[in-house]
Amino acid sequence: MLRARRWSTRLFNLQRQGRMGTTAPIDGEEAAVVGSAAAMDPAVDWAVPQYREPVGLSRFGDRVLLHTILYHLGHPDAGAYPPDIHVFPTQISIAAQIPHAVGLAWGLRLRGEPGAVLCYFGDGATSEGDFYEAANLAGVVRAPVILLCVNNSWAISTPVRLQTAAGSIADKAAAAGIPGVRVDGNDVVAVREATAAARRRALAGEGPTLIEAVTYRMGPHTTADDPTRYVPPEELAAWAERDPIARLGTRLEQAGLWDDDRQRAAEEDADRRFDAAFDAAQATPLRDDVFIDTAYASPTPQLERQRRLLHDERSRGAG
Amino acid sequence: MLRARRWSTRLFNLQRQGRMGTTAPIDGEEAAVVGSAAAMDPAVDWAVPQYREPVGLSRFGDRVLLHTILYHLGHPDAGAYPPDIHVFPTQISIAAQIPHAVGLAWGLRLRGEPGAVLCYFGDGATSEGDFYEAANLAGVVRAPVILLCVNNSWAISTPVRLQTAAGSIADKAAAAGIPGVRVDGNDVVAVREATAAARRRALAGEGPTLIEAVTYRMGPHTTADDPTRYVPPEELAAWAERDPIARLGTRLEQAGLWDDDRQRAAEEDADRRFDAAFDAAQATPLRDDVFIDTAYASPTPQLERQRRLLHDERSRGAG
Amino acid sequence: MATMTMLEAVRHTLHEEMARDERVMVLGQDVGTLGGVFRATEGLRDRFGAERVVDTPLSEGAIVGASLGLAWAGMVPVAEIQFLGFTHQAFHQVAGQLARIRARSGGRHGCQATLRAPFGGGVRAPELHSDSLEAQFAQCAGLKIAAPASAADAKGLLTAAIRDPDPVLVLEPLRGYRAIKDDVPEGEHIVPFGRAREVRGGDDCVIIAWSAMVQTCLRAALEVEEESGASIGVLDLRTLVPLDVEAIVAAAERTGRVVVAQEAPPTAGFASEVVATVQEEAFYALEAPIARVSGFDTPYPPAMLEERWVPDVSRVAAAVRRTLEARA
Amino acid sequence: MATMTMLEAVRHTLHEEMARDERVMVLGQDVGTLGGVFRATEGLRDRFGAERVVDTPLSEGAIVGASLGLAWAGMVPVAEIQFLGFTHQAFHQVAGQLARIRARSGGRHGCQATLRAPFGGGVRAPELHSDSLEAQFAQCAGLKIAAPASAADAKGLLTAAIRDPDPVLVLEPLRGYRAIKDDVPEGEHIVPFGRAREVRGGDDCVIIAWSAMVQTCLRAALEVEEESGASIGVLDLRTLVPLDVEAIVAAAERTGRVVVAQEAPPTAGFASEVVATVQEEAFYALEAPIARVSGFDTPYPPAMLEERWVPDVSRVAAAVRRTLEARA
Ligand SMILES: Cc1ncc(C[n+]2csc(CCOP(=O)(O)OP(=O)(O)O)c2C)c(N)n1
Ligand SMILES: Cc1ncc(C[n+]2csc(CCOP(=O)(O)OP(=O)(O)O)c2C)c(N)n1
Ligand SMILES: [Mg+2]
Ligand SMILES: [Mg+2]
Repeated sequence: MLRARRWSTRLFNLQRQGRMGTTAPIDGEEAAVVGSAAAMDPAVDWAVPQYREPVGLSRFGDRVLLHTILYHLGHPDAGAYPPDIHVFPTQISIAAQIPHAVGLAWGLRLRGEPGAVLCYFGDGATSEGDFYEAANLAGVVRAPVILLCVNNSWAISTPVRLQTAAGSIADKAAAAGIPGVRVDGNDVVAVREATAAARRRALAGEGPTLIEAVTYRMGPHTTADDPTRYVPPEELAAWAERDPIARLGTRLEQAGLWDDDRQRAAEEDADRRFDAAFDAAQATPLRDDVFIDTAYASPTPQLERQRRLLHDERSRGAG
Repeated sequence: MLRARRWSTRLFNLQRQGRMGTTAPIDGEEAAVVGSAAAMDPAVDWAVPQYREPVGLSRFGDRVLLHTILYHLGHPDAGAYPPDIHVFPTQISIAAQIPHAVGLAWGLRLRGEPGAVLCYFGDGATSEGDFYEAANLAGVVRAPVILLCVNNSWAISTPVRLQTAAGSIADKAAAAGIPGVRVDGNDVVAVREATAAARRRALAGEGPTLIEAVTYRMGPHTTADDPTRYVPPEELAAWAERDPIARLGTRLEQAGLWDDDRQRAAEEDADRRFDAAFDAAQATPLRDDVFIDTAYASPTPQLERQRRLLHDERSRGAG
Repeated sequence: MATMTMLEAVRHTLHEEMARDERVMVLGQDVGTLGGVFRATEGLRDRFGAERVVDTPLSEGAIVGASLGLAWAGMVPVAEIQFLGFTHQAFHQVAGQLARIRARSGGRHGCQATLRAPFGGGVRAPELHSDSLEAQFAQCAGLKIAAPASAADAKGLLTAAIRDPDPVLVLEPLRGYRAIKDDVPEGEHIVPFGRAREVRGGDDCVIIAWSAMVQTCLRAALEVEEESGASIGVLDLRTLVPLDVEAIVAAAERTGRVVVAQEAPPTAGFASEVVATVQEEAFYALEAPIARVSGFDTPYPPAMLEERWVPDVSRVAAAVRRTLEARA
Repeated sequence: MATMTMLEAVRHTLHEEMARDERVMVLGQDVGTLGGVFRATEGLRDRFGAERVVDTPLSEGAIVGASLGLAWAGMVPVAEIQFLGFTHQAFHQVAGQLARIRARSGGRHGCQATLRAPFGGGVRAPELHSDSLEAQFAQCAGLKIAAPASAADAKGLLTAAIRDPDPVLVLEPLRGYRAIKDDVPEGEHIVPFGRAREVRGGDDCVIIAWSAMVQTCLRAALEVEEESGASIGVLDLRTLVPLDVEAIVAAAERTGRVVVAQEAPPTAGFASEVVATVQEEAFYALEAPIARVSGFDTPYPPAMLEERWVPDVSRVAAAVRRTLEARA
């Protein structure tokens, strides 16, 4: 959690310095993301994120950070996770990843493979057809998928209250005939337990679960956003009191498992890892016509013609 | 109800004689359609149907039959209901009419007009994103709309059991935070009452209601379908016992309100009306380039050029 | 060789591919018990079981979107969309997801999924069942598009599609399902993508088309040839993406006169792409304006008017005559 | 006259139209309290209230579909789709519903609804935010498409769109929102659909474009004119549907040499339609192949590569030079 926040902050600062594209800070949502990922087995399970969670998915491999940095740099290798990293490329089209996660989970079962799939999406995503269609399909085929809604109370400037008249996001599970669970998304242990239970169901062939992790987006939607235009300061303050990292810190401190030294060490460790990943990201080679090679398994003749045109015009332009 | 079945049968027979395009028989679903329409006030309310219901919507005006016949003839005026007939053109794209109905209801309220909107769709339609998105939006804006699912147990060959794992279609209302009501769709009085209650809610500003009318498609999906390939005969037989028309007939007979003479008279009346409407449909003029005039409010210059081309080539071809 | 309708060829191919590779699965509305509304998937369910031949809920978006996930899990999904018009419900998944996932994953992981859909007019189908939407998909870079015009190609192109590592949309002409019948090679038969088929040679004019329009064009070619003695070729594109630019250019250079025929509305239809390509690559060989024959810039009309709307032999023949008569 | 950015012109127009006609309403994601992610709807909510300026749920399909119903109820909805890429989620509603409802109702009842969406590349936006999808919509007969290239036209075309009895998609260039700034007439200002704008005359070659590419083409024209002395015109189409065929043909006939520039991938892009039209209608005037300048047949790439991908001044200029040098 601490790492996720630290890394998210580092990305944010780099964006502010103009060294990084738009980023979407995770602040406040660390328990929901890190807690749920902690319940998964990265060797067999998969994570299918939206755009805000990847910085919190290092459970699925150290490389996830590198790819997250590449993503925000706008590097074409961002989604090129090696086969042993079971993370889907970052999704921008809201809710579009949910049917993928359902298909993946279903396919793993058909292939006789052992894993479950953890799919992340926001409260806003629960208004999209893709969410309902995918949840409904998952219910029918009993796909081993965990649909984890990070309800951070906002979709950009739209509060959940304007997103739906439903009593809760968890209530929406009824439409798919699957269990819906509401959990305190700022309590990392509770999130991990709810996810672990859903995973057990999934692996036992009992089908999907919808988990609503109730939390709060403590920062802006993205670096392009100005939340002071719409977030009520009292509301933000009230949630800041429930900051998931501070909360865990207090718990651990009380149990004698955490202190300022450890905090400092953890932060330094996080920074070191970030620095290394950032260096690796910056050193990642970039071919200027790679888009021609990654559109299809092999470029069509038209694309080869377009490649020649690109190089001709470039060399002419330069000459 | 009797009329609806009779007319549907007439359409079916005409199709079999090659005098009509594909039709979708209403058999078995008359109580759900006619009963719900009976709760509406055609002067202020609207009906937004799929394709199976129009033959049962004469509550909204005698002309509805004429337009229904035009539809199955493939005549371009089928959807040209005059302004006083508050029926939307027949919808083929499953569930696509649901957001229209929600927008219409919402708009009536914004315009300060008194009506409510009755939107029909099937059990199959409840798997489409449009259904969920529209229901959810309706819940948020409290649109005066009644979402009436005619659950006839089948979507072509797909039984409801494969359509969703939800306990019922009515359960899906929870996803939109609106009331979900399940009603015996073969009991015309029950359907009318449930619809009337939903209409009262709508007009009182209390928002939408989802009604699931549980019924059974006693015929083929359409004239192009062979249900013997998938409908279990026992199931069909069991539902035939609950035939909504026979059921109402028995009730009325017991109350001394129905007998064979009245039945015959009603059938003859239905046939007379059908014959008249069919004649009117056949006499409806058809301009062979009308599609050029109805694509836009007025044809674009390109379309005028295409009209000339059409006529040139036709006259050349004929010459 | 066996004589088959296009529909039989499709069914036969699905049987063969499912038998050959256990990762191949079929999913869609009514594909299982019913065997598909056109019976293209008939017998598959009994032979390969309900796990591999799946009657899905009525959700095109989920069918297509889940196919991507299934492919990533190592399955080879072949999804049937009941009519091409209803791919629009899944357009965001096709255009934004399946077509882009390889690029999004930096080339690491594609999506071996096939989408089959019947399309095209002429059978008095209800609204939205007859539309020719291929151009909208041709703008979805990352997707391939096959449009067979014969039963043999229905087999060869569908086989190629299922085995292709990229997502492929296979367009099956509604009015050809039963009306088109020809000899289909037995055993493995693959028609590679991006190779047009010369249906007939011709030196004075070439008509370029795909799918069911190929037959219409063939008849028009014969008609004009008979009446005028001019020699009229017909080129069947077979796949729109990738496009066989070489064959198109060769035919244009040989004849100097080109007609492109499609069922879609003219504006931004795929015929415009073919025209643009010809004039770009064979400009100096052209002796007459390239003519397009298309539907109209209106929604596809109801059944009573579709004969006026869908380009028929007489409209194609008229365009060929006009093109032959044009001064060089 | 007041100098405005395109974004200001859009906002100003929405204010004017909402003030003029109480049936006009604005709906979409974040259009209310926030005033839109680009602030195009800023101030509307405070001025006209939450009933007419509606923050909707995150459902493009419902936003567009409800707009049809709202229009039938007598409202005049102006829906903002946050980025054109996300109209794909509503593609079935645009193509199958809004565009067709007039034909479906036998001409009786249209759909006076406007969809506004920013699009186009060059601002390092995330995936799916930069795509130029106009050709896919141009195949949706029944829909009109406006693509302003100046602030004045942003006002004139948006006003025309809102008052048009047919559904209109208004494409607003992302990179023009703040970068394009010019004089906008005060008071009522309507730019009729289907009339292209001659940005500059030219006798030797004409570049045809729309939206943000017009500026790129203008710079390319000046560059080539300066270096070669040739006279290069630029024609801004303003609306793609309806298309100003007359102006296109006149420019082609005057110059004999035509370049069409777009941001979209070449295959089945709208430039192909323009090329097909020119060669059909002005064939005998053409002295050189019509050149297309486009993106690539790949998904729009991530930010680090977009400068390679989006056609820039040098690529347009290269195409103009090639076209000027081509033998007649
Ligand atoms: C289909 C689609 N529509 C609109 C957008 C623009 N958009 C980006 S983020 C966002 C809000 C998402 O809210 P939520 O799902 O709650 O996720 P959060 O940002 O809160 O993590 C919107 C509307 C998009 N990316 N995709
Ligand atoms: C979007 C869409 N997908 C698929 C179809 C093909 N189709 C026509 S009717 C039908 C089944 C509809 O079932 P249901 O909604 O239960 O209505 P019913 O026919 O039972 O009245 C299907 C799949 C369609 N018309 N529209
Ligand atoms: Mg959120
Ligand atoms: Mg049904």
